[in-house]
Amino acid sequence: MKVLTFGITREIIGAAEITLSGNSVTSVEQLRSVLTERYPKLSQLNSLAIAVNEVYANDEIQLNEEDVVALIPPVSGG
Amino acid sequence: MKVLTFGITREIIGAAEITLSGNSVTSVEQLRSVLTERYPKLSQLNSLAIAVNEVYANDEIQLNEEDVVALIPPVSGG
Amino acid sequence: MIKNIEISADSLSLQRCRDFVNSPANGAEAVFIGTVRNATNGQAVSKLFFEAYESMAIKEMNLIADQALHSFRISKIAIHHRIGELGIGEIPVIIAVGSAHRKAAFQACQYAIDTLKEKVPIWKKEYLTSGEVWVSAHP
Amino acid sequence: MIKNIEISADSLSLQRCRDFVNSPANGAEAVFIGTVRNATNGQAVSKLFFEAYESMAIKEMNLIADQALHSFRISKIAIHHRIGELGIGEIPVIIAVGSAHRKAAFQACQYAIDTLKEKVPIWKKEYLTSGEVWVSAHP
Repeated sequence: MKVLTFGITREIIGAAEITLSGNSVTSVEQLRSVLTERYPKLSQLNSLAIAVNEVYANDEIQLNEEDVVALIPPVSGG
Repeated sequence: MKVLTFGITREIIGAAEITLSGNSVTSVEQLRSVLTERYPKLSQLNSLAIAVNEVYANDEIQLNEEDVVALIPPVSGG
Repeated sequence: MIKNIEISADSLSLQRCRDFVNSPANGAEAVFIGTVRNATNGQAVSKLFFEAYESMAIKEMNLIADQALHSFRISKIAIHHRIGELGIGEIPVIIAVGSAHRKAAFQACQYAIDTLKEKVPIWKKEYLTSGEVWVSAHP
Repeated sequence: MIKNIEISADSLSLQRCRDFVNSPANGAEAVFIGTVRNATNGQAVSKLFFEAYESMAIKEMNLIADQALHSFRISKIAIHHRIGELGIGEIPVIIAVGSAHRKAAFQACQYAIDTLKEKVPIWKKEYLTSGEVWVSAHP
């Protein structure tokens, strides 16, 4: 699945987009642990929300190969 | 003393300005009773404030011949 | 100058009020714009007429601005009021406030319009289909 | 149309936001204008950079507008946000609300800016003398 990065998560991960296999990552919770293991600096953020197909998602949400996931570090618009 | 009228008080009194003798009217309270006796419709208003020299005045305020008094019916600006 | 008070027979300018309160130290500006509604209590309004005790109204508007600057953490305030005849959609009043933070800007702007409507010697006559009425004059 | 949502790389227009919410049935318009401050926590700011997850941000801004229209007695709302690089005094956000009465206009305007700052996926990088910082990212 496609994982989009924004703001500081793009700087931590070093890419605007990465691709993960839907076989190994089947829930938002699992995605979180895979990412924070691979990029430990993500766990230093004030918060890290996950959007699935442009909607904020709870950890229990299941993921499919075709989902577009986005990492949402603390927002600061306005 | 000069008494300015505004809004509905101008229509009730029929003049933008009247002159009262400072000898007969020495306080705001007295001014009120003289005016409401002469123009009974003033007592039908929601409220009638009195300004003396462009400042809202209590009934106890004393009046002098050279004061500029204004009748302030309910305001409705904005 | 941190306050800008005007009563005018000409159209009010939103941009001019906003530009007055703009400052590099501000992060927030709150603006209130009053407009002439086409109805009041279910009756159609065709136009309004505003009259002011101008010299005293300017003093009272200055008091409101001073009080707002004193009570809230704001840096600048503009209060402009129009007089004369206004058609539907025209603007009788604009209040603009500039501040470092938004909460103070909103609070000061609301305080200013609430107090203006309560204290400033300006009167509004409504032209209804049933006749002319000085607003709030009678119970 | 009762809501107008935009994300733009060009300068925002106060007049355009205000004109959108104007209506003959309104008596009140409340406007919030965010501006780039020259300092944050006592440190000088030279400029800001705003990045958005644009498609989702538009959805979230629409949600805010729908919620404001549902929760308060307002008739129209415009929410415009800018992205890209902004200098001191420039405008990242404008929210305008039109309503019959002023209280609802102020409430809806505050609700919209508060919720925007909490929910909409837009990020701000500050350029300080000490370096660049993504705002609120770290404790």
